[in-house]
Amino acid sequence: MIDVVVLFFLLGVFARLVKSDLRLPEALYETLSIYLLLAIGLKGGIELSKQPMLALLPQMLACMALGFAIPLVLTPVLRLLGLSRVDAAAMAAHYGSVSVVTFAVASAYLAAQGVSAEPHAALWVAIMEAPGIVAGILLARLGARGADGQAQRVNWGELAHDVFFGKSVLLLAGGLVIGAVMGEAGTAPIAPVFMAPFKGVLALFLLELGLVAGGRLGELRRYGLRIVVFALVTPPVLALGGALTGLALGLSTGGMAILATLAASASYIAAPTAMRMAVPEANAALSITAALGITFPFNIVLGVPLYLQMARWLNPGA
Amino acid sequence: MIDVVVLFFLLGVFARLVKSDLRLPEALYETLSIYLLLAIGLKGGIELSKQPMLALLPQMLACMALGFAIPLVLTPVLRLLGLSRVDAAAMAAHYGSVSVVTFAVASAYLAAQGVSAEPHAALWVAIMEAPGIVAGILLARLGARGADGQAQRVNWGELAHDVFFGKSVLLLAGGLVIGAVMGEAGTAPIAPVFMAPFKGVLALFLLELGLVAGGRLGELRRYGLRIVVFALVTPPVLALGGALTGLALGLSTGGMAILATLAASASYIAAPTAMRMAVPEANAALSITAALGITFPFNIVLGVPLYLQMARWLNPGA
Amino acid sequence: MIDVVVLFFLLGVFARLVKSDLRLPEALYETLSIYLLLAIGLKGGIELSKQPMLALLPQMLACMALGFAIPLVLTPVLRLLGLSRVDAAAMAAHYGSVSVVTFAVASAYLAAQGVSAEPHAALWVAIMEAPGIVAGILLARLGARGADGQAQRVNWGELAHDVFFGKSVLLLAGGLVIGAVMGEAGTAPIAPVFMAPFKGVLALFLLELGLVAGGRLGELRRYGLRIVVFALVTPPVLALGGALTGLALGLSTGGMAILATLAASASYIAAPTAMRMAVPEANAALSITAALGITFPFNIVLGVPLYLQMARWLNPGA
Amino acid sequence: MDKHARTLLVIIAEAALEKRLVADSQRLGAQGYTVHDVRGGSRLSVRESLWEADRSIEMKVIASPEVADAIARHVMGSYAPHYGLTLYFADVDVIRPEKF
Amino acid sequence: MDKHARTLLVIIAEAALEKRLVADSQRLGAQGYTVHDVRGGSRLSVRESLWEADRSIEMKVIASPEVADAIARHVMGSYAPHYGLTLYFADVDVIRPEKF
Amino acid sequence: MDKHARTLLVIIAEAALEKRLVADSQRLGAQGYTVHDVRGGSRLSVRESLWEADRSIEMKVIASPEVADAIARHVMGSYAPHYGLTLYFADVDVIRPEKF
Ligand SMILES: Nc1ncnc2c1ncn2[C@@H]1O[C@H](COP(=O)(O)O)[C@@H](O)[C@H]1O
Ligand SMILES: Nc1ncnc2c1ncn2[C@@H]1O[C@H](COP(=O)(O)O)[C@@H](O)[C@H]1O
Ligand SMILES: Nc1ncnc2c1ncn2[C@@H]1O[C@H](COP(=O)(O)O)[C@@H](O)[C@H]1O
Ligand code: NA
Ligand code: NA
Ligand code: NA
Repeated sequence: MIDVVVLFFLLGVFARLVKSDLRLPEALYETLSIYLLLAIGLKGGIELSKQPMLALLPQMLACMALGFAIPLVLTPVLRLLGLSRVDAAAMAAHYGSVSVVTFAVASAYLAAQGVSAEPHAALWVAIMEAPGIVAGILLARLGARGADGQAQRVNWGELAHDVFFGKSVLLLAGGLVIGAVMGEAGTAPIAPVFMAPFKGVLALFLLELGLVAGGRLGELRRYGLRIVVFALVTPPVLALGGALTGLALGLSTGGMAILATLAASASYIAAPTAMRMAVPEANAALSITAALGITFPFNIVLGVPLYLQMARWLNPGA
Repeated sequence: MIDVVVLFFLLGVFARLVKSDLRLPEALYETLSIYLLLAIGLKGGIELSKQPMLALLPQMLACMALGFAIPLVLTPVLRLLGLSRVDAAAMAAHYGSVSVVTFAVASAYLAAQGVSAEPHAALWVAIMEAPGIVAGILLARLGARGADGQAQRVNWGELAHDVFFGKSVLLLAGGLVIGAVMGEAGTAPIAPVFMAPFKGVLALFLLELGLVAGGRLGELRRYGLRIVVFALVTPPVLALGGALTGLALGLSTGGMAILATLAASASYIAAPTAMRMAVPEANAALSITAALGITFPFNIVLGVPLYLQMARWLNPGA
Repeated sequence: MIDVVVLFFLLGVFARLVKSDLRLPEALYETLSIYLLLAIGLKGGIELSKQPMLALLPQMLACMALGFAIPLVLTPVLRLLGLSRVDAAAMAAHYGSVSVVTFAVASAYLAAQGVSAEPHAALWVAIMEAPGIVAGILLARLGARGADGQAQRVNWGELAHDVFFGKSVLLLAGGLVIGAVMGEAGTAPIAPVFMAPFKGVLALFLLELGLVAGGRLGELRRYGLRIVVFALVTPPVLALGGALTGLALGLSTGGMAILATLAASASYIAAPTAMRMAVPEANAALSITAALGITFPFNIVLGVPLYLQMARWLNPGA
Repeated sequence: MDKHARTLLVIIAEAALEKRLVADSQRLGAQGYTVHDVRGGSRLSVRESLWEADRSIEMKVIASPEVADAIARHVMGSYAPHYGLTLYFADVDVIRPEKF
Repeated sequence: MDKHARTLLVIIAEAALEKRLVADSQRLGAQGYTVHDVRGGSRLSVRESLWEADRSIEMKVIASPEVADAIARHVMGSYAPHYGLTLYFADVDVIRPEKF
Repeated sequence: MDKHARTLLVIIAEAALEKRLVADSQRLGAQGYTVHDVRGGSRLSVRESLWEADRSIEMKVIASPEVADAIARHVMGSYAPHYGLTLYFADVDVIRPEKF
């Protein structure tokens, strides 16, 4: 059965396709995304407070490697599809990074299915935001020498700053730390805001993302079938990589499904912002159309259930 | 006993009358209205999922006819009061359509009084948004021939689009469909956002509407006593029509009170927007002053209890 | 143990110090502050409904006198520190008035410590907003005669209006009245919005205030060590005054701690606005840097626990 | 840096007109537009942007004088009689003349 | 389409002044005004509009040169000494001269 | 009231550029700036400000013609090739010449 939050996404897409005047105020968009990042971080942090950090190190390194590897694989594929080097690398960076909302939908789906996952999964999200972006920028920049050398240089210091202290990593990590420091009891007074309403807020945010994604559908024609195919075929392939990584790490079935989802998901907050700064000559609309217009809906509607199946096949004993 | 949400409305009016600098950000106004429409739709949809749709057809047709009939009755009355044809028709359209917040206040009042109504009443709201508007536009346009023929033509296609895919109908209907598809169990995860907080959010929205309505009171002098009288006398008369329609349909006492309230209420979201587009030469401030400055406060403070009494008189057996 | 909401404040300060792009939309800031004022007022009002108003008169007068006295004491001190007369009086007005959020943090801290206070304490907050501001303006204006007499005149009518009908007093007082009129039962339907989520909303607001306060830290250099020392030493001294007033009034230990906190806290909503209107030649950035950049963090991190200790020492019997 | 003279047309109007003003100006030859929300007032009415029916926008179009005039003429004819609306022209210089 | 020369006066100031600026300009003869929120900075201070005391507005008044001058003179005299405030004039053309 | 001629440079651009545009214009001699959020479109794209990557800003700088030119030249060279961006110049008069 489809999750109720997904219907809100479809309502948003529908509203856009019929050219409704429905618009969520931008301040609401920002508020909801701040809320979701904090809440996810807090939830993960509370769980972190219950276990030894050191045991998580292998997972953390594997997440980092996974995120970094994805653009290395995807960029050549995208070049074969006819994209320029920078466009290919920039698009690949979006898939190397992760979508926090896709993660939230997957967590909700698992909960509804009664499948439990590693409760500190939010930590993986925070860790996987950056490496794919870094890899994408490296791929766009390395070996690049153009007429105007200036535009080709990357200010890595500024970029690292913008990613690590950027809104999404900062709020996720901030939530993680607060949750870990205060634990379940210490965060109880704020639970009525950050826990119970989570799924309802997610529904509202998906309504908004549906409006945005619906608006990108019109752009599809511009970029042709190859982009559509890429954005539909890539997620399950990446998910397989994520699930296998999870298997190697000895994760639970639920954890494998989450890691598969993270690998399959494409960033639409941190990555577009970073690419605009570091690789401005890349076609931003192209990446966002693929990530938010196709891959995101695919993942939340079909992908997440599929990745849970995948995890179950790979991990039949559990 | 007056309902607590009404006090928030009065606080808003008071703030405005004493020229306080209190302002709710426009983004909050939009957010609250999106929330209320979705929540009302969801609640109605959950109830719809529990019963056969076909049995509701007579009610739906009656609601449509009621909404359409109101402007046919009111426009001549308003012409007698000295309004021009377009002003009369535009004002009548506001009363033909409905106020979602008045509906919410009435529902809350019934609940507090322990009176139950048809749980799918939100469906009536969604259905009654449009017919009164259409009737009002027809009355403003039919037989109109002016110096510049162009301004007199109505683009019905565009207008139908704007009403049916306009924010309010789209969110109400979207909520209804999501609620009907997912049912009580499927929407349980989002209930902490859309159910329990409903009345508190309504209180905030009424604070905002109080500010707006308070601002219109200053305009009353401009339009004279006849408008005040009209905006106070019309609601009970329309309510009687609504209550009798409910009686004919065999509704419960609560249902009759709700239908009376819907008939008596005047739209201040869908109707003003549609009139601005279709009958721009009508005096928008006049309609809004009557609908929001007089009829709305009258209904939520005095009207709703009165309409429940009315329903009880008409339906003594229940 | 530090309260979880304080960590949100520190996260905000941190975000600002590392120059993160994290920003809360201004509409959210306004919404949260409207919410907090209403919720605090409601909570106090519900308690007021349980007791005879007349018995509170001595407390109310004492609060007024305390607020009025603080600027009389602080202005000469600030002049000794080298501030001009208007700058000294304006700064003193901020400390004479109160910070609603500091009050909320103190209430939450007491609750977490299992210390109960007079439940109508919100009434003290509403009363203490204005007197300190009035005293500050009098001190800035009395005896002032400048080249342009015009700028020196205060329009007391306008000012009284702006303070009493200003957002913060209006919402606090409005909440108090609604709470007092409706009582616990009457406000139950809106409790899911105004009661349980209170601390979570406070956490979000403190995140925002952390961003603002963090931004003021950069200004410290401009104003020198004497301002830092003043903003750190003043609160405990004022707290002692507040605690002793509480002792004289026969308040509970918790009530003494609250009154100490109110005395020690510096306004950053009502006072800056009023000073900008009535004493525009005062250096606004200076006052805000002290009040919000130093005193506020000091109070919520160290001050509040200290003031509770203070109250316990002074009131060992309780 | 070569500069090229163009006309800036600024239209302040009820928010309900936004969609139409954008469509009309594009149809009449404008190559772009910029919009933001405003509040304001005149002897006729005060529009505070407190809520939907009370919102106003300001639209800017940079175009050739002919296109700006055509848009202004159309707007004055179609909307000024029935909507709150103010417009004015200013001379501006642009760098990429083909864009405007 | 006849055009008539008017002066556009733009005032960028602390939000606390909005009510007064509107009242003053009406008193001095302006027939309308338009306001929106801005953020900004100068060598004197940065105003980011993060919170209340940090908000700035931009007000536009289209008026005759005399009225614009009178408003500017009053604003410079009454507020510029103590408030963050910037103003400038531009020449614009309007269509309905009686409105401005 | 003495008035002094200055140039108003208006830059409409993707919001991602805000921080850089402010820093660059200050480096090139501007003494202040004012920014607000806008939405808009051109033949190249529509930017509705629905969400982050879709936001646009309008920045105003009042400066001497030389400084305005220097900023415009830098912006055209550094950002115009890869970012959605429009700029124009207008002549304005200010009262306190030392501020601009
Ligand atoms: N003289 C003026 N100066 C600046 N803005 C104006 C002026 N007159 C009107 N406006 C703006 O244009 C809108 C519509 O004007 P009106 O149709 O005259 O009510 C007003 O709400 C103001 O925002
Ligand atoms: N040269 C300038 N160009 C554009 N805007 C300016 C300029 N100088 C000041 N401003 C704006 O005017 C406001 C007040 O200026 P000031 O009083 O100089 O701090 C600033 O916050 C800016 O928004
Ligand atoms: N002719 C124009 N008139 C007004 N604004 C424009 C015009 N052309 C472009 N813009 C604005 O500048 C932004 C960037 O322009 P562009 O790079 O052409 O997409 C657009 O999103 C519009 O907001
Ligand atoms: Na990914
Ligand atoms: Na009605
Ligand atoms: Na104080």
